[in-house]
Amino acid sequence: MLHSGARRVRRHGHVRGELPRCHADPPDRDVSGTAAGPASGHRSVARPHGGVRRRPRRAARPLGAGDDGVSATSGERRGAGDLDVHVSLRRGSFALDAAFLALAGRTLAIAGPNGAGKTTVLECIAGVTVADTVGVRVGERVLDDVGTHVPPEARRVGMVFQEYLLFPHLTVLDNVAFGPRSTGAGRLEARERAAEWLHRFGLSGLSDRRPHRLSGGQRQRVALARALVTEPDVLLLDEPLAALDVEVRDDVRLELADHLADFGGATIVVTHDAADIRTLADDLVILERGAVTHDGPVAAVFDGPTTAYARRLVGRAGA
Amino acid sequence: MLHSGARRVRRHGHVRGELPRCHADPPDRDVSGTAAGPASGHRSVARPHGGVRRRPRRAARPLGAGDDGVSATSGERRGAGDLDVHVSLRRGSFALDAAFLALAGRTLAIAGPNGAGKTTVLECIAGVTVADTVGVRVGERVLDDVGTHVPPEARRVGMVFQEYLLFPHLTVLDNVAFGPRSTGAGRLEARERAAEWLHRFGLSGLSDRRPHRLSGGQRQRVALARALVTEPDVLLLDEPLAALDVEVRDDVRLELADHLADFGGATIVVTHDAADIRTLADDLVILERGAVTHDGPVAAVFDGPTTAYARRLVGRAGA
Amino acid sequence: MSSPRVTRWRASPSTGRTTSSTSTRSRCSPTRPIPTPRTPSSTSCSRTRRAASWTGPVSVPRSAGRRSDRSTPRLSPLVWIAAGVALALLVLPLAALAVRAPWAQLPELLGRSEVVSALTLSLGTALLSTLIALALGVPLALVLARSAAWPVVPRRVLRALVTVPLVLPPVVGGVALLLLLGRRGLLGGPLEDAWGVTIPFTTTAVVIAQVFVAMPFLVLAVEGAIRASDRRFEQVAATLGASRATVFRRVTLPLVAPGVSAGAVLCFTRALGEFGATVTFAGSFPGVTQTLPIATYLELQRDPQAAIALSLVLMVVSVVVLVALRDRWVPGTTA
Amino acid sequence: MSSPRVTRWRASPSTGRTTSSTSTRSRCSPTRPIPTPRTPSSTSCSRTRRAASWTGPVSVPRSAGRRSDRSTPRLSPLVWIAAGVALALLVLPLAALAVRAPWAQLPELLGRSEVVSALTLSLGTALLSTLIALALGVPLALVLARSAAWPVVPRRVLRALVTVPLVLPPVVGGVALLLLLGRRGLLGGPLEDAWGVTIPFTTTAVVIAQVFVAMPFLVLAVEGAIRASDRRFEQVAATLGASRATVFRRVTLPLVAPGVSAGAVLCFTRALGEFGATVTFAGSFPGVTQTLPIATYLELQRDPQAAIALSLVLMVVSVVVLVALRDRWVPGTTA
Amino acid sequence: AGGVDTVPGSSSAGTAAEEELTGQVTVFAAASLSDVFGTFETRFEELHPRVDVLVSFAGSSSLAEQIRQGAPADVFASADLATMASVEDDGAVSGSTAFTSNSLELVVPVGNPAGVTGLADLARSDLAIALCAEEVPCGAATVTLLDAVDVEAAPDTLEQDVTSVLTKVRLGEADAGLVYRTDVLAAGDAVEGIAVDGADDVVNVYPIAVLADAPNPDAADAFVDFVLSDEARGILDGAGFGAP
Ligand SMILES: Nc1ncnc2c1ncn2[C@@H]1O[C@H](COP(=O)(O)OP(=O)(O)OP(=O)(O)O)[C@@H](O)[C@H]1O
Ligand SMILES: Nc1ncnc2c1ncn2[C@@H]1O[C@H](COP(=O)(O)OP(=O)(O)OP(=O)(O)O)[C@@H](O)[C@H]1O
Ligand code: MOO
Ligand SMILES: [Mg+2]
Ligand SMILES: [Mg+2]
Repeated sequence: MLHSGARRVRRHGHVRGELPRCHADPPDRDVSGTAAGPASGHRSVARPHGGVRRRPRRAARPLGAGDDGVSATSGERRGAGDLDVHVSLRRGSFALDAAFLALAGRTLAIAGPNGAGKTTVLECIAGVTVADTVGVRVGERVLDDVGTHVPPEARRVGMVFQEYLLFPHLTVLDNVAFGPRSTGAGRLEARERAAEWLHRFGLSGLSDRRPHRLSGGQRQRVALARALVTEPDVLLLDEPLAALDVEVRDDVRLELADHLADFGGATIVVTHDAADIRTLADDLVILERGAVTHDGPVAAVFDGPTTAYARRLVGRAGA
Repeated sequence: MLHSGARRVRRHGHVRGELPRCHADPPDRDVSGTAAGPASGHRSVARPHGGVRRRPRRAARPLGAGDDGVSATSGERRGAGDLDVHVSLRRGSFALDAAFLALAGRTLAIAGPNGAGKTTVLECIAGVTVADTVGVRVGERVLDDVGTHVPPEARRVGMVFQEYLLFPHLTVLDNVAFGPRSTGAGRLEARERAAEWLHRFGLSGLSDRRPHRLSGGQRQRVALARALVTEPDVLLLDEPLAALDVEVRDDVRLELADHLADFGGATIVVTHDAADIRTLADDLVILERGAVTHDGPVAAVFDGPTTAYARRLVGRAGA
Repeated sequence: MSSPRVTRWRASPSTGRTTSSTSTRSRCSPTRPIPTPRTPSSTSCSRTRRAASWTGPVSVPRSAGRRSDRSTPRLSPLVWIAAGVALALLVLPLAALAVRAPWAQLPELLGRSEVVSALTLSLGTALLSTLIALALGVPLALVLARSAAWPVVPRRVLRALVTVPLVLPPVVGGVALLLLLGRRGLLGGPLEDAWGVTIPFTTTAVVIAQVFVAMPFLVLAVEGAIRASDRRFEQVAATLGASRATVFRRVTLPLVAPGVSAGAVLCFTRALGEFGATVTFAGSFPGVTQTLPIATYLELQRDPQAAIALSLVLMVVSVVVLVALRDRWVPGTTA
Repeated sequence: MSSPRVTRWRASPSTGRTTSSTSTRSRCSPTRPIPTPRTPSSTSCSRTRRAASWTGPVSVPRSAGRRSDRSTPRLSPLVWIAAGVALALLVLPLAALAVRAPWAQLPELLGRSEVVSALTLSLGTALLSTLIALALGVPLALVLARSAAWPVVPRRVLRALVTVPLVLPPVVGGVALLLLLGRRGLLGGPLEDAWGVTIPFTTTAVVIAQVFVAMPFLVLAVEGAIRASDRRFEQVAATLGASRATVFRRVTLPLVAPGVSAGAVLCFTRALGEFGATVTFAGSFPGVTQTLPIATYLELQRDPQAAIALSLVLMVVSVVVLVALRDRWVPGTTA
Repeated sequence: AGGVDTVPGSSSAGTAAEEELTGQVTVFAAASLSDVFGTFETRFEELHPRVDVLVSFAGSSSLAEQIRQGAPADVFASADLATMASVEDDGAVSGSTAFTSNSLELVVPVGNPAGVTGLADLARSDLAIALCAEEVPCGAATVTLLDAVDVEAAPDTLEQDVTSVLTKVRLGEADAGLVYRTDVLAAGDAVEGIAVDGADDVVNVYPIAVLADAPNPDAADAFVDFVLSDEARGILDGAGFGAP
């Protein structure tokens, strides 16, 4: 990594870059709150990458209970897939109180010290941690509020867990096919889709293995594939690249960036790696001791980090 | 990481650096095979760091069955703690055949793509994976050979597992105190030593927690503390910093380097991070598809990487 | 040092109101214009504004901490229905028994010395049997669970053999014990000749019969738990220098504690209710070998009402013992 | 591209022989001088040299692959001794029974139509009971295992209640069932009045009695397994969109398969050996309710040798059934 | 206890009616009767081919409890009067008939290793003695007998039924026991019986009755008649049962 890492990102910068990405889709969102085009389709066309494996994602899955299908009046779709989060809970001495917005079609990175609450926030969004003081919305769809709790299986929120949590009793292929199978796909179709993702992550040869016979990095990639194949509305990735080797990491990161470019929903990536943030994310939230200390576009943080942690993250501690 | 990462290492370079480390302990080893002083004591004095927490490690623990105690004729101790490894086994379609030497008092990094066999090698050294075709020696002590298999508990080989594997039924303190307790320390002494290590890694406040109530990075630090507190003859660290945040990572890396400087035995660190390699390691083995493709001092690899992976690792892929 | 930044962002909605599509800053900022102020939509990036649109989660009540820690149980209605039927099947007959029981007779019954001695004997032998079964059965379960490396046939046969005492009608089990340990038994004969020891008709025989009948329950339950547990923790313990005994005591056992606890409960209750093998192998003499189930059975012939009352005593005692002991056996796993 | 580097290092021992302490390169290189060539010390960094000093691990034999996959069982001698004693206690009585059994009588016995019908009835009802117990008991186990959120008292009492049928002398259990489901029972009365259905003395009654007596074993074993299992896998499954039923079927159950298997074996064998409750609640009509244990009991009055032979039949049949079924139930966990 | 009609053949069953007997007769019989009632079943079905006899054997008290709980039985044959009386008290039976009796005999293992000669040996504390428990019919008879001959027995175990006592003696665990003569006969060569004085004065009477709610009263009456017939008497005699 290190100076080498810098090179790599610069290389990526040539290929897909951060700035072009931020500028790349001007027509929707910002014109006004009411005049955006069909959100994902429009945006993904505008993205520089992802041409090869692009799929008609949104057409296949209506967005929310309230507004299914792409309506003719495109103005209706404004903010439909945006993820609005307010988490505020206590775990023993640890208090978490964070609120932020993750825009549809964009990737939000969450960084922060160990134990800051990043995983907890994701688990609240995924619905596996429940508290009355959690509010989660995707567009108009309320997933969590006082008295409301949509169970995880009905959220269409995909998550890659920090410890992977691959099903130990299923093969790699069946692990990845689990999501499609659960959401109604036939066995054959599910396996096909799973095989495709395994192929993308260079895991084709391992389809028939049980997870305990995989290496750490292989496991992590399977976990990633398992979450991506379900094509959720919101994607939560908890340190999805931490165990990957330098080569694979670059490849998977590209593959992921490619996929996220196509992806119409909101994505949150928790990472400790500045390269990940630069390559994958549009926006960055820094969480420290349960509170948001920074929230804004990635470039802004890298331009002017304000907290000690942020300075450390962007590498200006010594400067 | 990235350009920032490079800065960080350079900063570390000021503090402890790679070159000074390599030059720092000239008197022993190299003079001749027969004229080294009492290995660890001599060397650790010569090291620039670790003065604060240094402990009379070797004096407390005789090295091996063959040569216990520090003999008056210091020449006897030559190579006593060196770890000599030859692993050669098959796991389905994966074939591993690697041999290398990790010198006592030095840190060897193992890097390589996912699934190259790094974890497998460490598990063979720790004795939790058994095969007739594995040979492991620490000095004169044969741990593994044809017909010989010293069980893990008698090896005095400490290991940090890639998945941490903290005991779920014990508190953080008891997890760390487990090793000392098992090797004969009283409950109080064991807890004291455990508390000391928890303190070093900034985990004092979490002593009474069970592991499932920790964040990922906290877990990893506990796993590290648990392995270090046992003061083994050989230390194996499987991606020990992967889950740590940027700040803690630097701190723990320093703490670890500090400890390793004191440590008289051989240390092996598996990592995908070039910063880890530069900060922690003296020597580097690159393992690819089960074979050693590179073995030499760290500086040599960074000066002239020969394989595609090595170039990727040191960041010259684009150059 | 972090608060200024937060404050800055809190104040940002106004800057976010720009409609210029060329402003990179607003493009990348998560703040966006608010079209209709009172619609509870998620278009506002302002924390305060958003907090207001959420009815609940604004402050952190102290009491919420404990509740937030656990996730929903989320069992499907079908599970609840099946569980309800199962519970009804197990509990309603007992309720019927309790309804028809001669509660008035209870004090008199409990005052009888034979009843008291039978109860004492039952509890004592059942506890002893459970301890012995734990000491012997847990190792056996461990061996069975770790027999994966053995050839298939002996492994399966061994496992099946352990379950055989479960299938035998208890009386036949008692006969089998007599054939082995009785005065003319395969082992009992030499035993008496050599040391003059006879086992039948003693309290020892009661315990042996109970262990024979009840231990398989413990073994199978513990074996299942061990096979389901993760062996890697034992490897970690070994790398930390723990001897085999230490690994077993401090890692293997605690990790399968729920299984061991379940097995011990099965074993204890089965021993407490044991009748056929005991009466056949040990006989039934008040104070020595006549346990409460035997006394109950005998009473059933004379005074069924009294027998029902005795069973209730057995039930209540076992419930009390289980409620009192269980959570102590397994400190960590039951909350 | 990697081989040159390796070759370079392979050739390095000669460069490593330098005694100069100022050479940084040799300092940092893992090669060091070799003082006495034939000493099998580890001072040589040459791979070839080292390989020669190791007697074995030079090439990778094809057969080593499978062996290398597993780690040593490593059970302490104490464990083996205890397991041996436990096994002796369980198996030797059976051996004694087998030694004394009238094997010559077996063919004649197995030819008798009552024996055949009793055996068929026993196997059929025990299997059916096990299936019912699985369908009802596993959900109950799930509810009990997930009751951590409940108040302490109801939770403990509920758990203890489930174990009560284990403690009841089976005959009393049969009486309890009669009191509930008999024609004059709490539920049986209304049932007969309304639909003309009577349960006692039918094969249905046999199954009910067996479920009542055997299901608690299954519930406790499965509950132990569920409590020991990791709930997070279920959360993952939910985030992947799996419904509660799917999570249960494809995640929860497979993960606790060893426990369920153990519980089912316990349940099946207990049902197969059930006698007291069945004879009381269902009677003993040949072909309808007279199971093999009841036939054995009756034979014990008439011809004890024949009874022992019958028990052996029961034993052998159950061993065969278990050996045949077990590994099929749990495809993944038993090798 | 209820009145016991000791006059055999008092039931009125015309030969014409017997021809028309059909259906199923459910008989609850004490376990100690399993041998003879098995034979009865076969014989009765030969006499009445359109009748199906179902016999359920269990301990008398277990059967009595089943009857009290409304078991759909036609005939109940108990091993003692007290059990029958408890059923009569409940109204399930109105009047029963004694059809046979049984008396006790000393039983010792083959070869009589302890040299037992009479009831007085039951007082020897160096012997292992197995007796029936007082609560069960054979135990009640035992107490009466020992009282009558004034022997203070020193039992090592008080068994729940005759079979258990017999099992212990047969296997040599007990040096002596008191069981029914019929059981000694049935055990054949496996044990040795020793007839004792005064045993014939302490008999255990077996009553039989048609249940008040009998689903098939006609056939039930016919079965009871058969049990009280001379043919049945012969079968009972052959098994060692005594006169009622
Ligand atoms: N069940 C629990 N009870 C009490 N405290 C908990 C519990 N689970 C987590 N915590 C604490 O909550 C805090 C937040 O944990 P979380 O896992 O969200 O951190 P994180 O930001 O993901 O850290 P990391 O980078 O190490 O993964 C930590 O300090 C942790 O110790
Ligand atoms: N039990 C097993 N059976 C068969 N193959 C296995 C088994 N365990 C591991 N493997 C394979 O062996 C190879 C080496 O695995 P290992 O865990 O040593 O890799 P690693 O170098 O540690 O990788 P990572 O960087 O991902 O942790 C991998 O390709 C893996 O799939
Ligand atoms: O009815 Mo019994 O079997 O003689 O007690
Ligand atoms: Mg985390
Ligand atoms: Mg690894």
